[in-house]
Amino acid sequence: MSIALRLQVPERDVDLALDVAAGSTLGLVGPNGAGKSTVLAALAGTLRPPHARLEVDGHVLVDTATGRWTPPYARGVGLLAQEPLLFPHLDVVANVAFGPRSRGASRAEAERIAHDRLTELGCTDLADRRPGTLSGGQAARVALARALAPDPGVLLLDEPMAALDAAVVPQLRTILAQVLRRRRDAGRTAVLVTHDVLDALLLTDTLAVVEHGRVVDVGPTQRVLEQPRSVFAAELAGLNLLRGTATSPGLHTPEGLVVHASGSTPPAGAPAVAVLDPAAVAVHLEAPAGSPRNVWPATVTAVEPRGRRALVRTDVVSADVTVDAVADLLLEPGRRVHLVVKASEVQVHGL
Amino acid sequence: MSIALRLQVPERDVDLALDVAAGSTLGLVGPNGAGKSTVLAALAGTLRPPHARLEVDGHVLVDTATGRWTPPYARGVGLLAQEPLLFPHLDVVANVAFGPRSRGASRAEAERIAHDRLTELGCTDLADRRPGTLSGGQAARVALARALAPDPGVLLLDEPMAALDAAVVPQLRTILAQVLRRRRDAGRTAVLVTHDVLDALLLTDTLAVVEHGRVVDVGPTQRVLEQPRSVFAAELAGLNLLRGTATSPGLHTPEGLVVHASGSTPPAGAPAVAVLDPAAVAVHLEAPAGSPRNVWPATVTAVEPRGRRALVRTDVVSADVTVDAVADLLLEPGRRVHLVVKASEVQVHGL
Amino acid sequence: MQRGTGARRTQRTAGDLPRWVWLPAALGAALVVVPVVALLTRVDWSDLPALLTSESSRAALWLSLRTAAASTVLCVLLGVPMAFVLARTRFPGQALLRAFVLLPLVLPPVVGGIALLATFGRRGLLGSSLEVLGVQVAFSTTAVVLAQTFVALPFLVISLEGSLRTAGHRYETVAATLGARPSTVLRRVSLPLVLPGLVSGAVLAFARALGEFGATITFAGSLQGVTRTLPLEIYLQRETDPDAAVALSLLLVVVAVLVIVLVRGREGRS
Amino acid sequence: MQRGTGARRTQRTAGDLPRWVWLPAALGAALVVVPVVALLTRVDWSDLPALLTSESSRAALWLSLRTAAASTVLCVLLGVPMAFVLARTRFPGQALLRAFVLLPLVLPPVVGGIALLATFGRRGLLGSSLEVLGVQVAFSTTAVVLAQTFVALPFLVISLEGSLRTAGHRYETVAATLGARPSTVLRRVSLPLVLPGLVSGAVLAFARALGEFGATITFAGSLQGVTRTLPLEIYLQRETDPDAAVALSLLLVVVAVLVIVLVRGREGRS
Amino acid sequence: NDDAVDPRADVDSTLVVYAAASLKGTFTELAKEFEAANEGVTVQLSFGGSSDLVSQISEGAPADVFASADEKNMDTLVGDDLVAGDPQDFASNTLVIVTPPDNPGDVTSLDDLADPDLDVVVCAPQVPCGSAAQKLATAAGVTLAPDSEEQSVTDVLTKVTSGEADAGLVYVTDAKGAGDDVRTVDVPQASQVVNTYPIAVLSDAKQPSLARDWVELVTGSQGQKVLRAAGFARP
Ligand SMILES: Nc1ncnc2c1ncn2[C@@H]1O[C@H](COP(=O)(O)OP(=O)(O)OP(=O)(O)O)[C@@H](O)[C@H]1O
Ligand SMILES: Nc1ncnc2c1ncn2[C@@H]1O[C@H](COP(=O)(O)OP(=O)(O)OP(=O)(O)O)[C@@H](O)[C@H]1O
Ligand code: MOO
Ligand SMILES: [Mg+2]
Ligand SMILES: [Mg+2]
Repeated sequence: MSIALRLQVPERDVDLALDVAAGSTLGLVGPNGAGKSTVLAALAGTLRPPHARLEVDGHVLVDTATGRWTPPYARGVGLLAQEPLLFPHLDVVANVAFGPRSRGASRAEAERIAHDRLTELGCTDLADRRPGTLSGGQAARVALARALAPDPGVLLLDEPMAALDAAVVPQLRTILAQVLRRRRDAGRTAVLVTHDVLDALLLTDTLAVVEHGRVVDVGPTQRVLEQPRSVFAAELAGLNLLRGTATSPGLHTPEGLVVHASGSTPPAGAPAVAVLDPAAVAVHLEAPAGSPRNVWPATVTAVEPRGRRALVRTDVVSADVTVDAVADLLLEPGRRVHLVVKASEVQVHGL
Repeated sequence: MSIALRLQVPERDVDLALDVAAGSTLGLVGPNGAGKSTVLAALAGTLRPPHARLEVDGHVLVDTATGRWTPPYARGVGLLAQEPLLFPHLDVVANVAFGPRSRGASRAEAERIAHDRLTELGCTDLADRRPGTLSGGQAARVALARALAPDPGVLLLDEPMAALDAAVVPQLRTILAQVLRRRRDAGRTAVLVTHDVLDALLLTDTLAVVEHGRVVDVGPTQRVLEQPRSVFAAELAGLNLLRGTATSPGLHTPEGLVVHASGSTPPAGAPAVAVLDPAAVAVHLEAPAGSPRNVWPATVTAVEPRGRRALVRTDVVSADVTVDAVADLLLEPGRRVHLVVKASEVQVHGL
Repeated sequence: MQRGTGARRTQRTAGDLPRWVWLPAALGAALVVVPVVALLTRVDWSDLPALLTSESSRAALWLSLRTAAASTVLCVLLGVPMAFVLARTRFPGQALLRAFVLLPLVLPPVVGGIALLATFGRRGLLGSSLEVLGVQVAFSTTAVVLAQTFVALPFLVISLEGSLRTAGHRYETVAATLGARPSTVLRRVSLPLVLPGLVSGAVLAFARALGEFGATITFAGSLQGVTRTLPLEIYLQRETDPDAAVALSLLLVVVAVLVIVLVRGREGRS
Repeated sequence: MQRGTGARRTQRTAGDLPRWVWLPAALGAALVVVPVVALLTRVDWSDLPALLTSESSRAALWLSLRTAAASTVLCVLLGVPMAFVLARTRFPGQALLRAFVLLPLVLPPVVGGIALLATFGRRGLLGSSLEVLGVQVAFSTTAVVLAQTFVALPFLVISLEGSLRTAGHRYETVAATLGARPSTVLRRVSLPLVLPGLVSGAVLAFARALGEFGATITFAGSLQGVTRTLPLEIYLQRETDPDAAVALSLLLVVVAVLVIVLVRGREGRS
Repeated sequence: NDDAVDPRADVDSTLVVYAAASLKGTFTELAKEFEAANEGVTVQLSFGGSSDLVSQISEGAPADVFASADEKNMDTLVGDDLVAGDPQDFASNTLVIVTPPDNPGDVTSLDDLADPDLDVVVCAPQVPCGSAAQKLATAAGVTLAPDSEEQSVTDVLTKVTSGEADAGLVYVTDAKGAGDDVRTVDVPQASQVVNTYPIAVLSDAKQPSLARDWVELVTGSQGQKVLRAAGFARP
């Protein structure tokens, strides 16, 4: 099912358009409060926006200009909201069976589907429990099972794995990937809100970056993450991004930083971004004399261990260094350093 | 404030003891439903367990044997629960000021503290909003600010950053580290439940791994993560762990896998675990003829890109390989491979 | 999973109540309980058995139970939809409608009876049409049920509307996104969720119907076995033997307490 | 932030109501509204002004408003703690206490009046001690307030207890973990959260107090300006001039509707 | 609170009269005359069902005078020693048949009230007007077939004026009070069944002399004139 959405919610400062091709999965990423959940609510019909037009599979479901409005239950759109909201008066199986039942399945059929979903998500032992007695992560898993059970034409998932423990996330991600693949083959569509780059990479075809209620970048997931145009997407992909104005050798930031780059650059004066991998950033205590063109003084803000390496965050860009280097250079928040990057490691592209 | 807790909740299959030294931060990690939130609830007094004894700073707050019970508000223990539960009838500032007000601060003083906390967590612009109008992540941040505001002697945080977007997490983690350091200097104690290894590494001194309501490992965070004794801790640390019985060269798993290791090993026949870094695991399509002692046939279950490298999960252990290798070997779920590990890269220790 | 070893159960602790709350609560309870106890001291216990087993008492009790049950059912059938409409929709004049629904509460019951006469009576607004159809409401048990429903309906509506508002409609929204049609949502989500409120409302309505006097005597009259319910019987007894009336009231009290304890007890356990 | 451009507001959509719900809801509304309209057709409008401005009517209205307001305040002061105790604590015999609290609902009001006399009357349980102290409660305005409080208290308690149960105590628990003492939790969390339920309960109690007749006439008597409230005045008028009684009832209805619309209107807006 | 009239505010000049509800019109009128005749005196009237008033007086209601609608209730007070001196009968009442103005049941005599096809309402035998109705029926040799046995005369009257009932038995005074809303059919045997109204000063009266004055007014010519105008007969 293809989706075409045009949405304006002035009170939430949301104003955007989104298109999803039939049989694909769109990822939505963006900072807290950007408007991701608002988009899902508008698609599901749990929010009635002042200005909107929604087409699913060519059928106009919502058009505020003509007053057309399709209520949620008639849309064939399923939503897993950010809060689990399991029906407190029903046990876990009945919660999961609720969707299939509502869409006309027999009781036995619905319970069979429910048990299948619960088994898939590793919750079989919770089947007879009441939601009030579940842990946070257990409730999140059951809510996911409930959202998957009716297998709607359009499936909306709002951070389905935020409450899950590290050990099950990879496994659930694999299962979700299978589910989405199965759905894709049937021409069904999904929209997934996530704060995790792996979810984006493994589960979505297209990725839209939402900031302040606007889509600031959208495209194939790989492209959006590898050539980020927003700080947010760069951070998500683990890349550094600097915004500024293109110059002949690279880019000028508003803070006065001069970034030297190689390769093609946009015309001078155009707004542009410079992208560089933290692994390409070296940390020195003194400014080195050698060839690298980019030497930026910086202050360490945080050091994050990553196995045998560590990510050193500074007020300019982050550097990926060995843990030995962290110890040798006594890197810790507040320490003044010089960041050194070869121009060949910096790519500048226009916006 | 030191904490000594002995807790039994048979209906939740929880039976454990925990000690936290004054001025330290204890991390609690473990699978969903392990009992982490239950421990926090027992500490905060929002749960009245059938069998428990709790001492804080040498004072017995709870002892079911003598019937002693201290109500939550008299404990000097603050809790950030898994759900934000902001008071819906108060605006954001009033929510955050609630704790200081309740502990006797003047209205002006409480509001000052509230504004400070909100500024720290980047929520100043939300000050006058009602909780009902916040996004999921905004609510989570405000709830964190509210939990920090009264600065209680013992602070309990249940997954404070699960709903936050990737871009703010590092920044908030830095702030939380500062807060915890400040508290540590004042002899105040904290317990933090998390599903994130970086939180554990950067915010906690001691780490306890909880599984099925039991503490399966506890010790200095670094030790627990680097020499994991549980699959969960290994997974969290990004390491592979195999359980089995010690043999003279290494370890036998119940599935019949023979693991060769170097260095000291526990006495043969003792239960033991083998730990190995995914980076030390090579992936081959054919069993190689060379020196490595460990060659295990395996099936790929998932491939997770990690920048320029990828984690290849299999039914045996995970391997960290380059993205080029993934492409060359056509690694994808279902593919049969051989995993090769040098004995010198495997450490075996007893349980 | 290991089961609890001792008798003690794990409890979630609520914010404890401040101690001083018990003082006004006890005063309030006393205000209600002491008069009932004082009433007990006035009962002539020796007459009681004869009085309670007299034919007129038994007829009145049986009629009261039947009519109060019937009007509770009517209240549920009409009141539940009303509460949903008031709590879940918005339309112009809704505030006025809500005020109107509360009117039977404030109208002296006798005036309520006059209003019912003006509606269903022979010369009433609808009564004349009903008479053409051969239906006569006045002086019939139907009239008793109508009178009781009229005075009891607001109790159910108000109490349920409050529950619906407090419960909010988040679960209803979730159900809709799972594809449930409005009727399904009502039956499988909304109603089960507000069941406690519905039960309270029904108990209130039943209690009010059981105690109804003024509207019944005005609209339905008072004929043994047909329209003379227990409260009417009590009033009549009072004219000749006030002590007997008090004793008879006790019967009403016992019936009410039984019904309430049974209903609430079952609810508490689930 | 950009403000809404059009008149349309963003709404969260509730699960829509099934259409058929409107039918029984309309029937229920009709059952309440039609009799009131029918009553209007019986009013002799020409007599109305004289009747409503007569000294006895004005005295009765003023007394009714004062006493109903006073007993609403009493109901809130006593009933709120009772609702909290019933909803938030457990103790043996609680179910029985709840049933007792409901009793005034089911007791015919006159019997309630007798019970109050048996308590506060000269020969009553407390009345004799009070008389020694020189306090005479019965047959005074205080008695009116007591009678109204007695019959209205259950409304507030039941309605608030329902709200408290539906609201749950999760926020109270949160407040306790933030260091709030029970009194603080009550004042700053529990009460504000159930305010809608409290307001409904108070409106119900006020309405019931305003319409109270049986217990008042029995316990307080019917003395103009002292104990003769509007329903008693209506009852008396009915003896001599039934049409005037109906007209006077309209006054009561108007007052009640005004109060309800004002209170509920303000609440709806917040 | 100050503008409310408190009966005890000026004890010297307030007379509290407890009277049966059916005396409301006449006693209100007499109270005005009494106040006019006695400078500075206020008459507080409390009306209710006679049995209600009796139980209130037993419980210490601050009444000076009690006027009952029947002898039975007055006897109760006398039995409880709450009456000073002897009660005096001051009025009586008899029954009449009332029908709606158009008399749809064509009721012309007490015999018609035995017709089961007519909707007939009377007072219940337990209340004074009911026992009177029963005596009347016996005296006339008629077996009544009522559709409802009402609690009070007012309830009977309401059923008739609203057209609900084809006929009812009420007191003459009530029929007179209802005016054009009812048509009256006299019953010849009515004079054999008379309901008597006694009045008495109470032993706890705070104003015994004013109370005696009131009794005098009611039993005197002025009072009798007013009562007669309302339809009451001599005792
Ligand atoms: N009910 C509401 N009324 C008014 N404003 C709202 C409401 N809900 C959300 N907002 C605001 O609208 C904006 C978008 O919110 P939304 O919930 O869509 O964010 P989000 O992208 O889902 O964030 P998160 O990652 O924190 O869940 C935020 O600024 C939020 O404060
Ligand atoms: N109210 C309850 N009644 C009965 N059992 C419960 C209740 N709450 C939780 N449990 C059970 O107790 C166990 C421990 O739950 P707890 O909430 O402590 O887990 P957790 O470690 O916090 O998990 P998560 O990471 O999912 O939040 C789980 O099996 C859960 O199902
Ligand atoms: O208030 Mo009533 O008229 O005694 O039921
Ligand atoms: Mg969101
Ligand atoms: Mg938890």
